[in-house]
Amino acid sequence: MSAFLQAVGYPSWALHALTWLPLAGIGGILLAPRARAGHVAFGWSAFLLVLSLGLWWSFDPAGELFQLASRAVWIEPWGVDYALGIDGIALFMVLLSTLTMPLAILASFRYIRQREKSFYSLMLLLQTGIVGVFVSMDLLLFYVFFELTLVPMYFIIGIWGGERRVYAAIKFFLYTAFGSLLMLVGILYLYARARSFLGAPTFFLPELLGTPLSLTEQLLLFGAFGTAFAIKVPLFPLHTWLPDAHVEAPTPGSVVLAAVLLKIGTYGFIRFALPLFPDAASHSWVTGIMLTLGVVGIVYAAWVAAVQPDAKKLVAYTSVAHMGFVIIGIFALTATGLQGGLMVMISHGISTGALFLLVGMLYERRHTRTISDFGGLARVAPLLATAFVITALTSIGLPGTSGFVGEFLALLGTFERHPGAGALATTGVIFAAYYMLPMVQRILFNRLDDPENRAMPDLSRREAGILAPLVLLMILLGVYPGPVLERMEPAVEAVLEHVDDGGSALASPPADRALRVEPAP
Amino acid sequence: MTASGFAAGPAAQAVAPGGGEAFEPLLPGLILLLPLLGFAGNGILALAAARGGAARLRSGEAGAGGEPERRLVHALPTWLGPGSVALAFVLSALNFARMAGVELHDPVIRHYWSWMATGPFTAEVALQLDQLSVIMNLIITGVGSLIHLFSVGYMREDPGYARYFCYLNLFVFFMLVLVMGAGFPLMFVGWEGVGLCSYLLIGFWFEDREKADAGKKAFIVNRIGDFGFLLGIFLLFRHLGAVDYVGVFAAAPEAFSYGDPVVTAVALLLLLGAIGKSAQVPLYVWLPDAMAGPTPVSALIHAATMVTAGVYLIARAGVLFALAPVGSAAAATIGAVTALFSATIALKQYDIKKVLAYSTVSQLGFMFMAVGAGAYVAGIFHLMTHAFFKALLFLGAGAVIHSMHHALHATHREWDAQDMRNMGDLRRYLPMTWITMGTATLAIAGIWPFAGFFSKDEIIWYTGARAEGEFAVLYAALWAIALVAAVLTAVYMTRLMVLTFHGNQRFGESEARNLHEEPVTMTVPLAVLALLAVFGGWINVPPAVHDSFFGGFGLLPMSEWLHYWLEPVTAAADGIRAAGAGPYSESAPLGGGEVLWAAVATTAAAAAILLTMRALAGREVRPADESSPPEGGLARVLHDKWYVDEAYDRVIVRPVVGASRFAWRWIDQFVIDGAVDGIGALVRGLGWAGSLLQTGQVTTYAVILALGALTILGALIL
Amino acid sequence: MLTEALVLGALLFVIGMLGVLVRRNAIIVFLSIELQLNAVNLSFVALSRYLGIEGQLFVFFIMTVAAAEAAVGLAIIISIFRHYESVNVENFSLLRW
Amino acid sequence: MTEIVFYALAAMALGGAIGVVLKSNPVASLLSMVGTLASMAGIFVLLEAHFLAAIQVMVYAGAIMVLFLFVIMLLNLGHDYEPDLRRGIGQFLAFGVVGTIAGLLARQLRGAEDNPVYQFFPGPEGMDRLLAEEGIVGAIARPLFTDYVIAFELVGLLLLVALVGAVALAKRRV
Repeated sequence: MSAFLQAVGYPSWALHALTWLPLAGIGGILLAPRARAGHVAFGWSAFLLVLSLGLWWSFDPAGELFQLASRAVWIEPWGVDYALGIDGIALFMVLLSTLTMPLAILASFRYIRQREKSFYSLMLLLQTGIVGVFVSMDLLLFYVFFELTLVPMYFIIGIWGGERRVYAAIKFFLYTAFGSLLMLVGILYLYARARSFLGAPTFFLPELLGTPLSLTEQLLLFGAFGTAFAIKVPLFPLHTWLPDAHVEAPTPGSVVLAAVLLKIGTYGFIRFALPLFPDAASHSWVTGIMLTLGVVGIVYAAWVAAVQPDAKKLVAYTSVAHMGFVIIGIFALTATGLQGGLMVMISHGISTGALFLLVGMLYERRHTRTISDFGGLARVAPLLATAFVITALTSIGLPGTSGFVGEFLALLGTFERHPGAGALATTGVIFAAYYMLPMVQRILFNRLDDPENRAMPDLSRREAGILAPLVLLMILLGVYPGPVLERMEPAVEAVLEHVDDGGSALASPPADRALRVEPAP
Repeated sequence: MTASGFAAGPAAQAVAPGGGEAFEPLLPGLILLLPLLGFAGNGILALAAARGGAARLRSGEAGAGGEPERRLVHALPTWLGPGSVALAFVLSALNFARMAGVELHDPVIRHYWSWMATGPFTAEVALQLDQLSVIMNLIITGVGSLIHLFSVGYMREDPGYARYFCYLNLFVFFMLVLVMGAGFPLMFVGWEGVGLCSYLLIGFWFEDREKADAGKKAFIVNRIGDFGFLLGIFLLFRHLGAVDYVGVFAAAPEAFSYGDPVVTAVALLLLLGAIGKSAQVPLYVWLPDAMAGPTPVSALIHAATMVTAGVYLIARAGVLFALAPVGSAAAATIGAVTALFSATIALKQYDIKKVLAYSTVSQLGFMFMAVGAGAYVAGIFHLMTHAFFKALLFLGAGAVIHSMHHALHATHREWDAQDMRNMGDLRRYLPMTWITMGTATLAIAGIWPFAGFFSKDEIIWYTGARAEGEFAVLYAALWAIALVAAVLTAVYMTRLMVLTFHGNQRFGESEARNLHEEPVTMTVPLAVLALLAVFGGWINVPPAVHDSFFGGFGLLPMSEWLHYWLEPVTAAADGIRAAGAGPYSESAPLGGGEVLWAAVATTAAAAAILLTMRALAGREVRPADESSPPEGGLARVLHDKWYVDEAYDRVIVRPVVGASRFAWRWIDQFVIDGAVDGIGALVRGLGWAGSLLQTGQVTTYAVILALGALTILGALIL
Repeated sequence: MLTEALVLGALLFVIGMLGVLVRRNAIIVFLSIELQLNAVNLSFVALSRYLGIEGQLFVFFIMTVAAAEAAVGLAIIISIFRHYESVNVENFSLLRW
Repeated sequence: MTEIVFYALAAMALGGAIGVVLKSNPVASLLSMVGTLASMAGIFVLLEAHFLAAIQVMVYAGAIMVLFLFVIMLLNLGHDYEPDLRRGIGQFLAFGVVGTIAGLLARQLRGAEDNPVYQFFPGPEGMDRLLAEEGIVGAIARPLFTDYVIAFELVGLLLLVALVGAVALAKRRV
């Protein structure tokens, strides 16, 4: 397989294609008849998924840290590069995005009944933005893509959303924009410092890594970057945009938001905030605050989730809890914790995406998301119930599902260094059952007494086709996560190594031995 | 489990010392795979059946209908469900025979694949075959097969027949993972997996809200225990860098001194896990509710196997508990308290399954006492005999309920088929059930020569034998509690038998005509288990007892076999305990040897049985709808289960729910969102203030412009 | 004479500004603006004595712009007058939202 | 002599300007404005800007002011004698601001000729030479049609657009 990929030159064009080809699909959508817009979009994104699968083989787990890398000048006088590349972390984020997108599009066929062309165009635009975020190796390029993801999502929520869509869309936009502007300031400051240090302007991440910064500067810059990412994650107490955005967004919007967009925040921490400001990241204040917020988020969000009357809002709050696990895994600054955090990211993408899909399917059938309107669905919709139960169990981290692998490793890694935080976070295991099982019971179990529920159809073939790959992945990653962990490990080690010797990194600019990139071909 | 995955690691080749032949496990993976395949097959059938049912439901056909399909969906699970477990039993037995044929000191480990490996942490998917896991395998698959067989009859009429076997097979799979996994993480997989199956099976009739609630409660309470288990694993890894049994047990004695606080913490955390799974005080509350599931499920999961996982955990981690005397003492104390506490509740319950449930909790308490006293073999021994007689009791109760249900159903009487006040004199209608349950009652009461006599006696003895050295007073008190609890066991079991099978007949003649003995698929398991309940105890008789009257003065085929069999597993823990806490004393706290106290215990139990029969014999019992709960006093408190559920609801559940609501309404919506929206409002307010300047009058703008010009000019010039 | 011319220009400018600020008649306001433009023209011309011919060129351009502005502005005033029957700027408050 | 003429013209211009602001009759204001423009044309002559002086009279005082006059008459505002000076705090503020600006400007403009920056420019002598060489019109026309031809064309376009715009705006809706 990898020989074949090599023969067609896959490594040299794959990332560019995955980033920009979604835009080509927009052309197709605009040309297609209105009723076919969804099919075109699905076909195109499915094609991109197939295309992205090649990354799995062309990424050599034992090879260079950043692979499939390329670098070209974009804006010369400012030192902005068009630099793409993936490591073991970005690899899975890209795959998660390309997997989520066709499923989300497939799930919108029944839901989106107006302005289809605009909707699917925005979805593909979103895909460009997301993939771009994960493959960018230039800070400014990253920022551009980071902002690019914001716009389509804003419109998706604002146009196709529920009743309070405008409020939710604006809240989402302002929250995120506030953070990203702080980050922009941080980027420019870092750029100025790097420029005076290197004598040449650059936004290229590996070159910026060696910039010497005082601890105060690092803490401030970390604060700027961290706020942007923490909002995106979202980290307690910056999370309140999420429930609103999720509840109002159309199903595909929620799916993409939960499965991929939230990951940008945690990915940003790992890719930028940690390596760029190692002393700040390992500063006891920072880790203390982040661990505290993560733990509080886990418990708090679980509690709040448990009393939600709206199923979608409940799932939204569980996202906050899950991302809390990611945060503590990251800021434990252990290999186990970081890999666990990454596994939680992947698993959360799959399971929460699936939960949103399921809630969306329920909504399409009954036009309500209020949990108490359902009951006894396991009798009329056994397939849906099975998928729901498996997904819910993955979400609460039952062993044998991907959720467990992530949570276990994240908690273990946290406990290794911070037993107190680890122990408190582990209570999340209890509270996960506390929020998820009542919902499962009240939707699927109990008496089937509502005639409308009695007439509810089971999963259609299309819906089963959407859920099947996700359910399979949940089990597969739970039983055999080895290949994923193995590919992540070098990248994780590199990040940690960089954080650990933050002091010595100052002495060896600009090319860092840990994050090194092949020169552009 | 791919072919390449079967490559055995170096540790797998355990060569018996002295060049003896090595133990070569026979397809251990297949033991697990068989129930898993059964699960998959039954799962597909269950989904097909459920979809058919759903389609009929939607189209409005309330009736059963679709007979041919029904038959197919029935026939396959009947073979697939019990068959897969029976085959697994055969394989386990073959492995047992192989192991028995060689001298094996070190566990044999089969590595399949690396499950989680990050940085310094590795968790392998590997199976450990040693004496303990093999004997647990035999119990699980053996009792499991019988209960599967029983279920064929019991669940025949249920529309969810295939789903039932699907869950049950999955349970057996996870239970086997639990006992065969070669490390704590894999045990945790089984641990939570069986919890899941328990959840699904308790809520099997999920349309009944109470049953679904019971399943949920079981899962959540279990998760509290799992929290402790997880932290125990984390702590082990933090200090030992290993989580597989071989690594942990090799490193622990070196890393921890006797009584080291870390190992004490580990032991207490693992104990928390065990408490949750094995329904000990204070986390026992889920088990009585778990009786909402089908009765064979109660027999298999909530009596014979899953709930004993806690005992297995402590026995397995014996090295750690031996290093932590406080942890052991805590386990023993909790066990004793539980044994007595739930026995008192069982005295006043009328639901036949509730009595058995509290009895199970109580017996599990005995097992905890055993492993807490360091008598791991005694704990496993009681686990095994308990699996026999308690499974038998539950299946018997199932047969009773099944018959009563049919009888009441046939006469359309709205009575509770599980309430013993509605039964009475059933021995005339269900003789086979009566005999087998009677056997089990004698066994659980500890009457010689039934299995329970030997296992319970050993527990009481070892608890008493710890009443020297560390925690002497504590163990002496526990010993006394154990004796009392043993007597109470005899009392409540006799009460159950009398209310159910003897006394006046409370149901009418029309019901009586509809009562018949169960089909052979249900009676055969009863008979087999009855035999085991009689003779199962003979495999572990201490020499002193063996040579006394109780062993027929050495003539009966009794031996100390189990003790020797498990010795390779428990030797390390025993050694540590002996070195730290000293050897067991030779006499009970009040003096006297093992034989004497065995005689005392069995005599007391027999006396309790006779006295209880006597006390209940003349009493006229009224049916449930004509009787009221006890007026007050201790009887009322026991009937209402010491109000523990109510207290938990008041102290834990409601505050948590209240706090959740507070967090949502006040913190989330008011404080945080209020701040966010407040910032928005502030900006809007500033904008409004600014808009006051905007009069719409061109002149005003011109004045402002002029002022601006003036400002700039002034700045430039001055 | 440069100083005198510039001072004159400044005075004319502020008088024009005064007109803009104190008159209500839109046409007079407009006329005052023309006055201000002329004041600036005067400064340009005066300075072009010293700084070169470009000053005068600029005045030329200003005049054309003023002519265009007068044409369009007066047209606007006419259409406003048709609507409001008034050229009093205090009556125009469409700029207020 | 030049000074006397300049001060006379300046006085006329100022008087006209004050008239523009203070006359309540628009027609009177307009005529004052014409006077101011004419005086300024005179000052342009004194400043050796003959071409602009001519343009000032023809285009400004002639064409544009006539346009204003037409509009005033078209709207029949000529009889509007009521004073429309703004009263109260607005007026006070306006006079204050304007006065301050005037003061500031006057203070700044003292001794403008002595600014050393002029040594880098042609100066009056250079300008006289240029005018002598190129002629009054030529001095302006040459740069206008060479260096600034694009601006010139654009201004032409602007006039065209203004023309069309004025017609479109003022035309009665049919």
